[in-house]
Amino acid sequence: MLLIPCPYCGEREETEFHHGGEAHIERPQDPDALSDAEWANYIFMRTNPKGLFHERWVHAAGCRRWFNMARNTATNAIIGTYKIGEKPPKGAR
Amino acid sequence: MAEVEKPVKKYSLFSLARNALSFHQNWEKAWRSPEPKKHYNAIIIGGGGHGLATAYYLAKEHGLTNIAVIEKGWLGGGNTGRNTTIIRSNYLWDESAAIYDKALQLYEGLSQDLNYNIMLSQRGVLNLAHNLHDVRELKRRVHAIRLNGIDSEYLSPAQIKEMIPIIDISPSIRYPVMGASLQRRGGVARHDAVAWGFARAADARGVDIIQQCEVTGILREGGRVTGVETTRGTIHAPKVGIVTAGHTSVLAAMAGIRLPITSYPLQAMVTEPVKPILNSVVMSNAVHCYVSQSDKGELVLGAGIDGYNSYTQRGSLHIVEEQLAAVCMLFPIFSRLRIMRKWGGIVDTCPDASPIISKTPVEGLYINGGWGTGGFKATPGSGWAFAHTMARDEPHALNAPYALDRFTSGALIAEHGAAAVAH
Amino acid sequence: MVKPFLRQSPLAHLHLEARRPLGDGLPEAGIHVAERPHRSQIAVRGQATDPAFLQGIEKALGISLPTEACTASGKPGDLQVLWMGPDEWLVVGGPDNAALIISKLTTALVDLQVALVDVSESRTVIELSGKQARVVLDKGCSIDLHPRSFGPGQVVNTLLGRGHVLLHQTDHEPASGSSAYDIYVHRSYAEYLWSWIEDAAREYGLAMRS
Amino acid sequence: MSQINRLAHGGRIDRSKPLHFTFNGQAMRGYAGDTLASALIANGVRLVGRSFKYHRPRGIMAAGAEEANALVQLESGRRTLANQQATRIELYEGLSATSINCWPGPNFDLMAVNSWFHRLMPAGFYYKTFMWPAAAWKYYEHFIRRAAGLGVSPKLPDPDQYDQMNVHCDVLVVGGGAAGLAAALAAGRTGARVILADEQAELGGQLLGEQAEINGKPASHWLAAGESELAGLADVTVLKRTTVFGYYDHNFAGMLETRTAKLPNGGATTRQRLWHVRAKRVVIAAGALERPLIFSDNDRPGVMLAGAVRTYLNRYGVRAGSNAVVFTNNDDAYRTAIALKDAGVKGVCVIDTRLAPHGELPTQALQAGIAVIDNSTITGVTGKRRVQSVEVMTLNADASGVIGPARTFPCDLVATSGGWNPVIHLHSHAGGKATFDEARGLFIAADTLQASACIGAANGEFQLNDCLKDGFRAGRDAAAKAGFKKASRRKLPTAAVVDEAPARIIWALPTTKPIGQRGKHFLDLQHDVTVADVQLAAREGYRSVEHTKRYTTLGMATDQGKTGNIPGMAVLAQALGVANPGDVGTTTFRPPYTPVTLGAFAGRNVGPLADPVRMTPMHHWHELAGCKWEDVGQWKRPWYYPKDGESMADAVNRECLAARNAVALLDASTLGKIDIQGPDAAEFLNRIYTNAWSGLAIGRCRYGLMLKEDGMVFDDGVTTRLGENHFLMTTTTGNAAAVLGWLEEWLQTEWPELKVYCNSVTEAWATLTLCGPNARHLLAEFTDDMDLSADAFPFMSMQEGTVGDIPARVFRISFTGESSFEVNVPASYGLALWTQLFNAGEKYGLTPYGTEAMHVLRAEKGYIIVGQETDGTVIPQDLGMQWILSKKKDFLGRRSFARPDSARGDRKQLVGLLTGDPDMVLEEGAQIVAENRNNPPIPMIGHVTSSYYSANLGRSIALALVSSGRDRVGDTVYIPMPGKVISAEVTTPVFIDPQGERLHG
Repeated sequence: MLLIPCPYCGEREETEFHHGGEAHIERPQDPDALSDAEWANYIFMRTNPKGLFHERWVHAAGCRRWFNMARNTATNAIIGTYKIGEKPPKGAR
Repeated sequence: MAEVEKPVKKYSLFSLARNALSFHQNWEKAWRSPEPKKHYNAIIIGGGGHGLATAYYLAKEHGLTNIAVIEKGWLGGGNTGRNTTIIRSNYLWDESAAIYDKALQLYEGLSQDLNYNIMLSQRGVLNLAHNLHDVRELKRRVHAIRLNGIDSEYLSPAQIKEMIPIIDISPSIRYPVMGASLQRRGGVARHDAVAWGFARAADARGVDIIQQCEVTGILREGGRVTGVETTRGTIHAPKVGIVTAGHTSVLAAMAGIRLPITSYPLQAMVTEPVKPILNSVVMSNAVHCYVSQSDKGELVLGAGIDGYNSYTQRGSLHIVEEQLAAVCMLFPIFSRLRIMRKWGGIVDTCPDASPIISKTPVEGLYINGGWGTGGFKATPGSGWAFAHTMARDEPHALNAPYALDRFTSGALIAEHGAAAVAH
Repeated sequence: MVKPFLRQSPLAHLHLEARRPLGDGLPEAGIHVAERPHRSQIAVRGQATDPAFLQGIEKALGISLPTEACTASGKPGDLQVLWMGPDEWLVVGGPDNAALIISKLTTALVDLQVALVDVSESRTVIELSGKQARVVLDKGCSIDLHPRSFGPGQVVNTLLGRGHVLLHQTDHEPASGSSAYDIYVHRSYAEYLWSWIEDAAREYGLAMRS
Repeated sequence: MSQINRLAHGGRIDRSKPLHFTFNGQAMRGYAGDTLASALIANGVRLVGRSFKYHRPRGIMAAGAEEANALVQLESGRRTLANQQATRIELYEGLSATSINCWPGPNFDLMAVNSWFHRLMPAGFYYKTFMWPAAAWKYYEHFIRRAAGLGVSPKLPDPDQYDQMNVHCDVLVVGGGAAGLAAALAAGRTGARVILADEQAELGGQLLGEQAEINGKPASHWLAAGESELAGLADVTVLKRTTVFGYYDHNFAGMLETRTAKLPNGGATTRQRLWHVRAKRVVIAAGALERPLIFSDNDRPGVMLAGAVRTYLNRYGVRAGSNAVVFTNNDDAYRTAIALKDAGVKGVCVIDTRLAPHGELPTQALQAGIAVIDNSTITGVTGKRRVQSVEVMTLNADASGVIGPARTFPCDLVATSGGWNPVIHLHSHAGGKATFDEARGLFIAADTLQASACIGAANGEFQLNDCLKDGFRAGRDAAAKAGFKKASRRKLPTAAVVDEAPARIIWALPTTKPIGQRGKHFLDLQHDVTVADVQLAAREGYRSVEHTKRYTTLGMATDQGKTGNIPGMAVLAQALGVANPGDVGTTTFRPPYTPVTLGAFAGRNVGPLADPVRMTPMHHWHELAGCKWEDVGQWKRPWYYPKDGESMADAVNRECLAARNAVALLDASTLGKIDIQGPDAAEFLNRIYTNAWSGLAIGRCRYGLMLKEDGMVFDDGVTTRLGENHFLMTTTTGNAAAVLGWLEEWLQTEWPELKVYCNSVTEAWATLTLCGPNARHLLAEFTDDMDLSADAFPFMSMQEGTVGDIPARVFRISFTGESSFEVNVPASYGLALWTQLFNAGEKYGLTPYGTEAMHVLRAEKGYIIVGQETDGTVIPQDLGMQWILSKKKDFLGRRSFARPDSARGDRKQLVGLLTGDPDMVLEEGAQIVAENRNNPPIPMIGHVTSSYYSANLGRSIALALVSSGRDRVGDTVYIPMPGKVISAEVTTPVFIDPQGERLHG
């Protein structure tokens, strides 16, 4: 049962959030310029590390904001959360 | 091909009786604990059911016996030993039906093949429908499965009640039971026995099963694999198969390969044992409830996956609570039974909820993973097809559709394809 | 003009005000409950970092915009602004005021990039109060509602039971331990929430308040 | 039966409150404060049940949660409970319990024949047999299954309710023994919010069973004072009968509180309450569990844990035997010997595995006249249904065997102690590690991932004085870390320190023959797992603890191996020649610590509250009209409205005919509605939808299709431009939340530069869809400020005005292909308008219609339903919807069309199907083949997505996805069903009004 620090609302129970997968995946500016493999890389391929992971969450039952979180997937320890567009906190890069 | 046949101490009623006389002092080891050699013809990373089955069929079907299974913990200690032991082949798409039914057919003769009783119990698997959308999708599956030559029936609520008198089919419950598919050949098997049986039979054919040995690197030279680095030294081999459910991405990353796989916690649990009360496997995707009763009398229950990547083998309590509320809805009398133990596994899931059984861009490196919640039931079929792929360096027709490049071409095998209900 | 008698709140058919208290044998009800329907509610979206936006709101409503997360400004029973998110607020007023509030806001926020949406009809309000009000909420809400962490003027979007609510604490009497909350619930979930409260509150005694 | 073993005085029971109960039908008496176990012992009951595998006679061996043997079926009928530990059942008036897993009874059990064949049934024997012939397995299995289980599941519905509670605290203290109570006091005094949870009915833990003193007075004084102080602290909550059963990530704990322990008939309260606790710090003071010594035939009724024997004497005033032998490897059990002697038990002597024990307690025992037989072990136990005597021999030099002569001690009680194991289960649940302390033979909590600490006996501190010190320190420390640093000047309590000599750890005690060849050394008493079984597993190569546990089933019974696991692990290590048992694999304890009912996990999410029922403003009208409901997500939607005597087909046909020939009304309030505002709103829609939006005129509506990035159809709906920068989007009912989430995700994470705000207004509006040729006439009666003529109010446009004096937005959009007005009014007026329409509508033939008729009507027009014609594998081209794909702009999912699979020629395409027999309605989901045969396997070319009887057409129609379907129009395809094959012609998917004349009319 994660206790997630929403950057807007503070610590809330996991049940208020939805996970949005790996963070920092940008939509290609010009999809037509991509090969099929590069497009597949964008839509399907994900880093799935055991350890430090940057992921997106949305505070679905709270403020409805998306944000990023750095978490250790081997322990579930949360290193920190940060707003969309911000850089990961120190110790989570 | 010359098979290296080691003498096997066969299990039999006679051997049991004879050993009883000597107070069971003279049983042979089920498998050896060899030191790793410097070189093998093939290495399987991962000593779970799929890895051991791969090794067994490599030896049995392809005569490849100078091979090693490398396991970082204890054989069968991963998802093989953590699942709800359900076996079925009632899948929608032709590609899925083919490989899962291959697995079921192998299961049906596995105890004799391995000389190890895996306690296959073909007591029937029911998948419940709770709304009109479910009914439509379930019938679609029932028909597709039947036309693929696999046993499959549709049951009305009254027929369900006849099979399972303790289920509540009243229309007034929150999500009433509106129908079910039934695969009579489906059922459960003793999960540990599957791993142990394959291990013992593979060992008997000369396979080295090396436990407590963690792979730390995958060696490559000029685009092809040459072996692995392990906590017990470097081991060379021209062929390496990654069969590490839960950790497929971690191992693939060692070879520079990125996969469409995400690892999630999946929880399961058992209750205290009670006298027989449920004689079929009941599954409901709509309300996330999987339940059967084991030969010891425990109810074995499975939950849905947790919603975030994790390798902790611990899920969250609310997932279990939701699932047990669903169980109490369908089986109100179970509210007073008690959960005795619950645990978590790590499941690798692909976007189309189908596995990857494939060659990779690295020559000689093969991947078998991404089984999601469906791995146990596929174990022998998966190992059989993967052995073929590793031995011949080309997929069998059974696993050709499960190639990694399907994510580039778009030819997914969308087992969870059904979209949300919408009107 | 609209005939007000045509108007039906989501819980009107239950006639809560006419119900007998629950909890036989308890000396007093630990919980009092009532539906407060038809409050004017306007979703306001805008940039809290824009001084013109803040000033415009204050000018239009006479109360400031709460920029601190999970807080409310204004006075319960009067005009209030509830924080919903970093760029989202809910302006709450008495019944049938929405058009007036929107027109004031529109005038004050002209030329700003904002969105005003009348959502008065989306939610009804269940008012929950009494010595055991907090405990009943604890049965289905994971927010720490202890007076040290939560108090009058605080407001959260969260889950209660299996439904989503906007929970606004309006009062707390330290001496008696009694608290009061406005629970904003989407109208389609209102009957579920009522049944949930009725079930959870039974052991403490539940009385209806008119 | 009289209470022959009840002492004349002493104990914490209330002798003024006698209670009556029955065990296996026999009437007995006990006192308030008894457990069923203490009352049974008081009444002289020894034999309580039978073991799982061999059906050996078993008695009570412990006094708490570690009890493995004494399981009973409690009560019968509606409130029966299986497998209840007699040691944890608080006695109440009228209690009725019976033995389990034995027939006809525990004294004579037919299944005890199993024990005759025990040599054929070593660990894992079933893996080695029952395989021949293959076909016979299912008969063997039938027999095996019949032997399954212990108690009996309830068969009647549960009359009780279960409850849940969420709480937050600064410090959660697990366990109310000396250390836990001290920690709670220390933390509570700082002003921190503290929860103290203890599984028993009284605080005190092990102290309740001891004669210990604190500050020179009986410990009960300190307990009472501490409890009363805690009660006076406003922010301290003490929960008794509450087990912290699981410890999860980020300091979340699950606790189970039993609320009706003494109320067999429930009462007004809930039976159990499951607590969710989020704590800043967790102090684990869960105590320690005594482990038995493992000797030959150590399972006989009358062989008990020494600490339990003491607890029965001190706490319950019962003696567990009249002639006792204490068998130990440590000093602690001497307390039991002394207590037994004090209680007048005869012949008390101590068998000690150590040479010349010399600590304070052995010295006291000797002074009390208790014989001590040192350097010895019990080599055998006589008496099947109760202990009659033990055989004792001297250990050889390395304790691997015994040397004669054997001495026999008659006795009816053997109190054994192999030392105590810290309860580190919770620490382990949350990912904490453990290290093995070889000298003491126990696991100690090591690294934790959580903000927690194990203290007191749970941390291997067995001296009361140390537990008190540790408790106060840990409580203060935890509070300080949670931000509460207030110092307390109170003097800390102390207890006398008793010097205890080290134990002598011998895991499996030898007998005169090799282990396994004389009697049985039981490790797991419930599952009948012996030392020989573990040794066999090791011999066969099952080398890890996990393998051994699974192969032998050690520790997998309802007691979860509380007494047997550690000795079992040590025996395995010895068998493998591993010096440190910690090296054969760490033990991972898993929740729950003690079993938890399914009902408690479910809480109040059962029955009508299992999941919210979402209701539209007109819900109760539909209900009164007798509609049948369809569940769509959490919504209830009217499915159809049968009149008296009508079948579903009758009703649906009538509704469909009304919609095309008169006027019909649908409650469409469940459709998702999203208000989209901002200068970039049109650009945003351009990216989200496949078609272009910039040019849409104000007041006009457009149909849109939304894809995921893989090109698959995700949702559809009509969006209306309300103003230059203002749109109203509608979504499917089931996807309303998902679509809003999708919009926000793209806006917030990928396109934050777009100035757009999205707000859900689904619940703000009631949507009443009038459909049919009379719709305009009916609506005209209700509005005087809107021109409803086709010219002034064309298809795909919107007007604002009043309907029935209610402000309304009216959309001329249609999902039926019929002239249609979608009237949106503020939700709280929905019922009024709906009712008024029916008051006025009879003359026009107004008929309510439900989702089924809606589906038929739209299928007649070939309109898709997302989730029915699509399944996550369908691209717009498959649906024949190329026309909606803009070529001038990018949109989500577009790039995926260029992938080889999307460009494949044989993709499944949407077509119509007309069966040869017009009355034959195909089954939705039926599979389609090209050949007229029915002998699987047959290659499938598609499936039926929608299928209905169309009353308007007087025949059946169907929609299907068929491989290269558009090329097959005119062809015959086949639908094989069990027992028959149905033929059908492939057609275009539009069956009515292909030109759309009705729509625009």
